[in-house]
Amino acid sequence: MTSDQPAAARPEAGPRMVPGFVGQVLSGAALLVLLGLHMIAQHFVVPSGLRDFAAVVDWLRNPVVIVLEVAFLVVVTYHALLGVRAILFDFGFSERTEHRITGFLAVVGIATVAYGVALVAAILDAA
Amino acid sequence: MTITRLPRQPYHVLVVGGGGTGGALAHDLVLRGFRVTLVERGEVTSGTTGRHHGLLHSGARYAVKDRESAVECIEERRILGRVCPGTFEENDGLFVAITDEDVAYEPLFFESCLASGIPARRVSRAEALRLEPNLNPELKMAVQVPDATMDAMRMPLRFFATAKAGGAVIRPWTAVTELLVTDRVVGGARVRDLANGVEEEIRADLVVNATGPWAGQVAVMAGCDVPIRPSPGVILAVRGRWCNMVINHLHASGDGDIIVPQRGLSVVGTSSWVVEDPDDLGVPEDHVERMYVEGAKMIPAIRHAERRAAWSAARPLIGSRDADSGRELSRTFKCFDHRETDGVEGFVTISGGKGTTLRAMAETTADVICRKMGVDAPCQTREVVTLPHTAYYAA
Amino acid sequence: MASTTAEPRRPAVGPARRPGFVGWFDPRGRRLGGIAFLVNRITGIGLVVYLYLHLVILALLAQGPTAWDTFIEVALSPPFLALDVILLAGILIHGLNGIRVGLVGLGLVASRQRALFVALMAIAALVALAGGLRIFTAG
Amino acid sequence: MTETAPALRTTRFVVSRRKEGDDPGALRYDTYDVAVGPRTTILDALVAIRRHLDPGLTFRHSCFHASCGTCGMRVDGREGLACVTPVPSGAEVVVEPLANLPVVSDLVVDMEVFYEAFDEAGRPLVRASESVPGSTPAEGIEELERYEDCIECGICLSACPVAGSDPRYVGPAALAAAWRVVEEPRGRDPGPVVRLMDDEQAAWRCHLAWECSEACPSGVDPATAIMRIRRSAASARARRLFSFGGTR
Repeated sequence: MTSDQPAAARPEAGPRMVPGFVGQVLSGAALLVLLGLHMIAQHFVVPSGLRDFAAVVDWLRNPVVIVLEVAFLVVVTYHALLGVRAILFDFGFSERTEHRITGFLAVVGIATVAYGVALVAAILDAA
Repeated sequence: MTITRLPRQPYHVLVVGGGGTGGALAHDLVLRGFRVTLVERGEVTSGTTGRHHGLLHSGARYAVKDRESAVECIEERRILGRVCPGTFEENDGLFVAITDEDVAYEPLFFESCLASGIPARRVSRAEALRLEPNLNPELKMAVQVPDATMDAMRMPLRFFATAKAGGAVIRPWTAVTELLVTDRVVGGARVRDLANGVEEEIRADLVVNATGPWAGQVAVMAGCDVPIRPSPGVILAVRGRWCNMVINHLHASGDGDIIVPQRGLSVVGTSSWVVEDPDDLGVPEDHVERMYVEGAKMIPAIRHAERRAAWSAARPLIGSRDADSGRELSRTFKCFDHRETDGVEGFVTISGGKGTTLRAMAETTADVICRKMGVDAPCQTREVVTLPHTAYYAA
Repeated sequence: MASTTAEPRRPAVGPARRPGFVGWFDPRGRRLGGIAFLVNRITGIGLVVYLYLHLVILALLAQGPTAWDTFIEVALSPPFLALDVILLAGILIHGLNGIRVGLVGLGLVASRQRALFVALMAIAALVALAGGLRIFTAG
Repeated sequence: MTETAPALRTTRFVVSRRKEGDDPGALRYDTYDVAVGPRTTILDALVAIRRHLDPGLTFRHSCFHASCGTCGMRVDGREGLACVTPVPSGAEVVVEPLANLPVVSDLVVDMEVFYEAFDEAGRPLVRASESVPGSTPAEGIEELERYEDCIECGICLSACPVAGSDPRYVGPAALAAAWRVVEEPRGRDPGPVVRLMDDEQAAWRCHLAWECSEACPSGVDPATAIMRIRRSAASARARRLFSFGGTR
């Protein structure tokens, strides 16, 4: 969005970005489901909540669980970093700095997901 | 409408007082080519102008006793409607006759309206109640006139905005500490910028005293005398819009005989007394109570409506110092050239009048100024459409 | 009437809020919705920090059974469980308030935000209490 | 004429005296002891201070009845119109200028930013009157009246935590005015106004703190208006999304 220009000079609506807020609400809604599944799957199925190594690895061999966990990681990272972005943007940085922040957070997000996927592989490998 | 570009005048006029009159005068003088500076000790319209009850007069209120004011009002009401589009609620006014005495007064009132050029229409009791269901059901009859509701601050702000855009320097928070008088000639003023405490002299070819009820105090600074009687009135605002038209009590004028709807409020006014000092008016509670009682005669629900605010405003009435209530004084205005009244050159006072006649007051004053300066520039404020009030602050 | 000019000092409420972080973090003069906004941000920041802590700790899994099972023992100690309760409360507050923000913020429920907030926070409190009890008793 | 109220008490006013160009965090307060009665408002007290104690104290005021919106300020940290805010019962009261607008002097703020946003939204409308023959009042005038009630005081902007963080946000009053244009366009096409407000720095910047609606002294509800702009904008987006190749 080119908000540096006076409003009247802003271009008429072409294809517009989805506002961060909508992304936040949609990912938040998805999280309500995914976090629920994650909590149930990882912590509530056994009485103690947390599980020993063997149980975790056993659980992770189920491909459905892997898909769910990776999906959860993607959405939670997106939601978290979008939130961080919203907070940072409230500092009123310049447009240019804001673009940089967005770029930086995108890199962080991709790295986070990559780390998660690598971790799953490493865990299965270690077992 | 085309604005005629008048030649720039070499004269600088200092207007003291940022009320409606000062704003309209700055606007008028700028259009006539003068260089204008206006100083006001507070925010613009913070004196009498802003405390106005918000009625754009049709003039009907003055038709019987003060024909001059009535004619001024109806003419100005039409002009302001043109030059301040979108500023007024075109809601009309209703004069309601409640007692037999009021009914007996009605023919004189109605004929006087017509004679003053105010289009009045007789309205039956049934129709009045249909137009305004909250009216006192005891009412006998009513007369509809072209009153309107205005915003006591935003209407004058349009004149300030337009003057500013035309190059006038508007300086709020600037108090005049003394007038610069040499050999009975006023050549400017010494002012203090209240925001930073800096004092300076503003030189001018002419100083206009447009300070409303304070005009007497300012005139004294130049050794002049202005017969001003500050006459305060109490006004009450209650929550709720109890009428859509301006409701007036059809009788010879008295306390609490008008209800002006303003957005979500109903404004009941006013009382009248006279004071020496227009600061420190106070709000006598018995006057507030009278507004409730008198207002309820027209709209009974007013009696128990929630009080939002009550305040006092000082009218600048011109007249003898013997006046004791202010009601007997005319609502018309007067421009004093102090060369004629006090033998002081370079100093003019405009006072009296009312919100509705601010433009006319400015025109008269600017005419006097042009005559004094030997400038031949016609008034254009009857036609030039003013900028929206937002332009004053939006720069 | 008398006047005194006092030493400059900080009154109860202080100067206008500063821009940026300090500004919105300042709870003075805030009403219910403003508190909701503040709480949502604080829990949000907390959850981001937790997310990355969680991911780092999970790396222990890649080091094999010993490292992980040692950690699990620590994690089941009462102080650690107390942190879990705080985490649960944070998730509930942020998640349930998020429902309010989503519904109201898209204009689906335009004006019932106050009632929604109170109701959802009541639910959050109840669930956090029940969850807290379960965390401690199930261990 | 004097106050008729007999029971006067003394309240200490702690008044912000920051000037243009001072550090926004600067703590500069003067104190004044004022005799107040049960009906005394903050504005009455400030007028008395200026009259009797300190002619140099600057503040904005005009109408004295919550109609002009000039005397918005913060009293003990909460925004309000000085003219209808009674002096609190405590021994001391702190009076400060509105937040999120540049201070000119003492309690005076510069309203330029506020009015510029307002102009963007489309000018506020004056109420149409229904009782005059020939006028055409809008459907549901009671609902619409809320937005006409805006007195442009800037209190919503001062109360808004987002405006506090980022001056680029157009702010609650302008958004409410924009929605007002949509609700009663009076022959204008409201589309451009919605598109203008469907922006990261406009309707979507709001974080739902609802402080604007809570603080409004005139019963306008900007927050709900903002949510209605969002709904309108979101459904327009959704329609575009689900009508591939259709005309926009």
